[in-house]
Amino acid sequence: MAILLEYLFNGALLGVIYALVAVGFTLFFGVLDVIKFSHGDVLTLGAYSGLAAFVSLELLGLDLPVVSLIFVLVVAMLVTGLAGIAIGQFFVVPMRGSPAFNILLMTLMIGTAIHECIRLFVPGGANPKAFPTLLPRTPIEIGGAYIRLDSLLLLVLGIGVIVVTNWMVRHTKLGLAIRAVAQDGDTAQIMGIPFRRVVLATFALGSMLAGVAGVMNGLYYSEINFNVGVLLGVIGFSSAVVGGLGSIWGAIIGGFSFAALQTVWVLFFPEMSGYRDVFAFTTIIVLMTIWPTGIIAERYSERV
Amino acid sequence: MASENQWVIASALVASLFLSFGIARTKAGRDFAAILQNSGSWIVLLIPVAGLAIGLALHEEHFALMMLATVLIYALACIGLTIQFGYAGVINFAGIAFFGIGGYTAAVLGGMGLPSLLVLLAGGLVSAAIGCILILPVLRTKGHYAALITIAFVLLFRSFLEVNHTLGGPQGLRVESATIAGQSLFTGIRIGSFEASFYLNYVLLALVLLAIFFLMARFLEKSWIGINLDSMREDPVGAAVFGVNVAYWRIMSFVIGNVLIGIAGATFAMMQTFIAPSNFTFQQSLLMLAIVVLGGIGNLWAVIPAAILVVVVPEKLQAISEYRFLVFAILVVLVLRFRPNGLFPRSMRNFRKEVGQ
Amino acid sequence: MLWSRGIAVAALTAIATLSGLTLTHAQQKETARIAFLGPLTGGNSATGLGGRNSARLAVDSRNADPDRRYDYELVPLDDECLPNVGIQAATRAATDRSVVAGVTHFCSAVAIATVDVYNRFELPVVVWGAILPAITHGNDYPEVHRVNGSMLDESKVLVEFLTGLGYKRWAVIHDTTDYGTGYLAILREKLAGSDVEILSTFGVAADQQDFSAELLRVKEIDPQIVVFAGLTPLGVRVRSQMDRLGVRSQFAGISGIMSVSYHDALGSLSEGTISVHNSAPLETLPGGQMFVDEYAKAGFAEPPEPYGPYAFVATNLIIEAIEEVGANREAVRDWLNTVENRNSIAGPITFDEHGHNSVASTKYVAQDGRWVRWEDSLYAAGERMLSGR
Amino acid sequence: MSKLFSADNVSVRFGGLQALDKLSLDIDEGTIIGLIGPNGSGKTTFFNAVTGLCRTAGGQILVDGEDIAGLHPRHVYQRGVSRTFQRSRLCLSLSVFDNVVIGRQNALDLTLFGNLFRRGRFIESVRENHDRVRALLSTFSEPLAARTFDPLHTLSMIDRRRIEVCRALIANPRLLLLDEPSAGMTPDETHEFMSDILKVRGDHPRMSIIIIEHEMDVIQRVADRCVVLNFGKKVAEGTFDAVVADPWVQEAYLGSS
Repeated sequence: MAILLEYLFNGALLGVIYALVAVGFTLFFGVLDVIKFSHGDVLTLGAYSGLAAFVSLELLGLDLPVVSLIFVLVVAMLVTGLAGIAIGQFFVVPMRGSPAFNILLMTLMIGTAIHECIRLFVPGGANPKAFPTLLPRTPIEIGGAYIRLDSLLLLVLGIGVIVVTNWMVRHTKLGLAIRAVAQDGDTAQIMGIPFRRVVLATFALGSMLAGVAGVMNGLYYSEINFNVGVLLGVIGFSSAVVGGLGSIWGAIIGGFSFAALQTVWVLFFPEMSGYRDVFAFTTIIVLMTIWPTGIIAERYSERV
Repeated sequence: MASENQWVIASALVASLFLSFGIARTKAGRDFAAILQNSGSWIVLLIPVAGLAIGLALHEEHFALMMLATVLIYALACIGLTIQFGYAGVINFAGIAFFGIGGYTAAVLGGMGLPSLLVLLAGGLVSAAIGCILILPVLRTKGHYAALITIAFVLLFRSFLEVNHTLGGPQGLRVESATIAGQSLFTGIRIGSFEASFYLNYVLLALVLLAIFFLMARFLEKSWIGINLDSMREDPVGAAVFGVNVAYWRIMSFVIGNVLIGIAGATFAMMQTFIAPSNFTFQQSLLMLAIVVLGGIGNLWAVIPAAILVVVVPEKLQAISEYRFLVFAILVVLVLRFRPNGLFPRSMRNFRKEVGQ
Repeated sequence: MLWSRGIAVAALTAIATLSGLTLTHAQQKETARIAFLGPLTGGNSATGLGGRNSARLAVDSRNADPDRRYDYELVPLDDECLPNVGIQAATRAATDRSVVAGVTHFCSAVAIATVDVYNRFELPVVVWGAILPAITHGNDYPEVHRVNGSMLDESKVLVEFLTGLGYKRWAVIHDTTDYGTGYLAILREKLAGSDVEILSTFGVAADQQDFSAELLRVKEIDPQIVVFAGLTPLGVRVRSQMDRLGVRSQFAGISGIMSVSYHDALGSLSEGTISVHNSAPLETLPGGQMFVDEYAKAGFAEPPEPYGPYAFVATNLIIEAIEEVGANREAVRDWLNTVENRNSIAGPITFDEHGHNSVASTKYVAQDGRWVRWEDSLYAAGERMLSGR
Repeated sequence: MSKLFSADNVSVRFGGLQALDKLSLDIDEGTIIGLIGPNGSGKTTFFNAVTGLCRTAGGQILVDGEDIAGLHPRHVYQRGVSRTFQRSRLCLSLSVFDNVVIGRQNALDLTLFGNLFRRGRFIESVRENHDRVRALLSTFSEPLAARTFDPLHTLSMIDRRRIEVCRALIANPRLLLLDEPSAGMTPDETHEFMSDILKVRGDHPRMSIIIIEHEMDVIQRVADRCVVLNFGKKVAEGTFDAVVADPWVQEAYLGSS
């Protein structure tokens, strides 16, 4: 039983990270009907800028665990937010109206450029880098299950960020503007909503989530590498798509479903654990075949 | 001395490449493109003739010949991709996976002693057959969703190869070299005092394959099928209203494209005599697409200079070799942003000559 | 735009070519080029760079000798620890006629894939780090030699070591390349008939990120020791996630994890990991101190890592061959095939009929962020305890 | 004259919106019907339902007594129904010839073998089809007929409309649906274009046409009969004069005071 709880817990932690990435995809798609595939690599960028923030703190001789964590998170979010705005401003918004394929390929290549820059220009960038321990690693027992305090805090942090994002989109003025643009960009523009500003704000918001996810991923695995975002990006995209692009809840459900698929596979076929991604992606393809626009179908879902 | 020769080759290559990109903007360049586009089928002979000339000139340079053969093989695969999304608009981010399926087919069947040409064909057919698994999902989904299907496929393909031991796992497989008409392509040609690297054999094989399929693709483009593919790509709904069987042509182009990619993959595997899952990453798939996009989506001729740009230049210029993904990523981004039709845009099909206009 | 840049690039390359030509003519001695192949980027680059530096040290110190017959030039090529990339790099080196011989590969998965290439293009090579037996024993290629011993040497010591410590219930996690699976097969062979029980084995992909599934399973089985057969990056992840999931078994890795970067990545978590390596501590090698001093003097940015001395030995061997028989591939190959009891900083080298040089392995434990010979460690002295006993 | 086409109680629903509500409509061979009604009254939806672009929620659509409701657009086309679109759906990057000849699906050899390996025959069929396309284009405009291999995007609005009609006509349909052909044209162009339509009618005496139009004088000039839609329902039917006089129409569409 205890071990089952541990599987569940680790699955949930993966699910939160995936959901954070997926929500970003869904936000972009909501406001602009585009897929910004550089999202996964923006996550990598977040993780590395978090690391850089930590290293610079260390150089300054500051060693305050809580402050470091907040500083790392803030820097990661700042960098990814700016990156999101830049990509939106210079590449995605001007390409509105081009074929889906062009935007997809272009953002994929922007992503490639980002992680290649990290690989080439960060000292030792081609090698995995140790990520600092910023959370207490105290082991705790819950119902006989062994869980480390840092894992628990990460889970709480992730869920908290998702809840806050959801609240922002539902209850703030920015959220209202985002939802208006998502419903109908042209009408929103006529109604006096600054379209471009809202789109860029959405890009910033979504990318900041990726920044958080990047730092979380680093903290969870104690390691980051330049390539980490590629797979996470695809997983996040799959999650968003399976949940139904444009729906925040869809993205969250999708994120947790993807983690569940991986975990369940391992639980039932432990000796074939290597096939978990094969299984997860096959399931995605099958789901897409049955529901070509996601489980919460795009056109009926309330956009964002 | 050999290394210095390579530098000379490299600079010549780079110079001629950029020259040709430059010329493509001038009137002479456009006239040349028009000749390539509108001349009779004989113009395709340019490929084997030029290829053979270069091949013979380099007959002792193993590595240069290997690069030449690689360019030709990639060009063949990219013709497959061109049919898929240049003509029919079927998005395929899994090009490298079908390339890999061709290669693994060659590894498995080649080891069983089948005739090599049959193995090549089998490489194409198997990759098309496996591609058929994706037909239903690809048909049912559109745009971004269809893209996800192929992306998921290329990732699961590699993941599967890594964990599945029957196909060598991450270690990869040895591939038998090709034998044609009782002659192993592994022994270089020797005629009198002329001795050539065995890679020349593969250059010849790739040239023959490329010339044949290039011609076929040209015919396809300039045919009723080509018109059907173009109009359904531009507007599937409009095309369906005028009786175009959109689903059928999407399937056909996907299958035909995969056959070509598979054959290319099988040839590549036989030449390399070794394949491993790490050959078939998503990144590589993107590089293949980069060839098609940089050249000019739908322009068959453009595939060749673009393949040279993507395959040879980073190998020759070690200085940028490490930066190649970055350089090509930026190039593709800029091309898509500012010249979405590519460096050599496809020219419009016409039948002026056929109708004597 | 593109145009003019193109011309600029072409012009630059032309200048580079010309200056290259004049340089060659300005010198009297012929240049002999030696290729070095290893992982210069990616997770195993620490070992690869250490090897390259050590090879360069051998080349540079010979170039400082005025009585040498040739000028030596090292051509470092990156195999990225990937078989297909390795094949490309190997083809590149082997088809370049100006390369006389090669110092080749750390990763067994790459080395086993490339031997055919060296044989086909007749490039004599000396392996400096890969330990899969089949690299030398799986073929009868006269071109392929190895100075650094094999898994057979290493696993023998490992099994004695671990059983001697009283570990009877093992779980094995191995990568699914020929390296990890090959090691597993040899371990099974060596353990047959002993009272050691392998409770479970897990094959994992060489670039796998998440091991929670495998490790929770390990936790259920609760072995005394987790034996890891793979390379550093993977080993780091497994060790770090063992701690996250509360797997308290002892951790042992084969020589693939033994690098300085293992400590860098894990910090205090590396403490107590045990391992076995074909290379003895530098201080104990016959020419070890000389190597350490010279290496420090050369001012390389990266440490030599445990396999550095073997890269040095392999390069030196090739240089000696070239000095004696000239820069000719065939002659160098034949010379290498007759090497017997030749002195080196790592002790005497003898190539058997497969071109293989056997060595004695050394036991290590990670202590305070360093790999310490087991016999010299606080653990052997009983001051610190391993877990799972 | 025999009845060619009849829609019988056709309904279309989008979610909660009743876009077509039990619409019935008959056409005899060789007649032109004007379909009028305010924006959103379901005219284009009716065309879409007939050509298989949207699903019907009930009713029958009969062509020669065969129900084509629910058939794939491609199969509807094969039953001799073709159309134009309000917002032009031509392929701008292709030539005039390509855009028109695509309409001859059934007459073209679409086998791989025929296209790739029997090039001689293919070229013959190109010549034959080119003659046809030219002939058809020249019934509209001689200068246009000389531009078969010009890219479509170089053509003027009215020429594009002509191409659309030619594409719809090239396979000799029995029922032609014209969706607001005058949209985006100047009054002069509209006038010229309507003459073209009447010319077409002269050349194809057995073909029936349904035309959606906002310009009342266009309808008056070409239509034999008019049908008025409002909120998906037929509110009036008859000759132009009768329809215009209808008080329903006055109120619902023409907005009488």
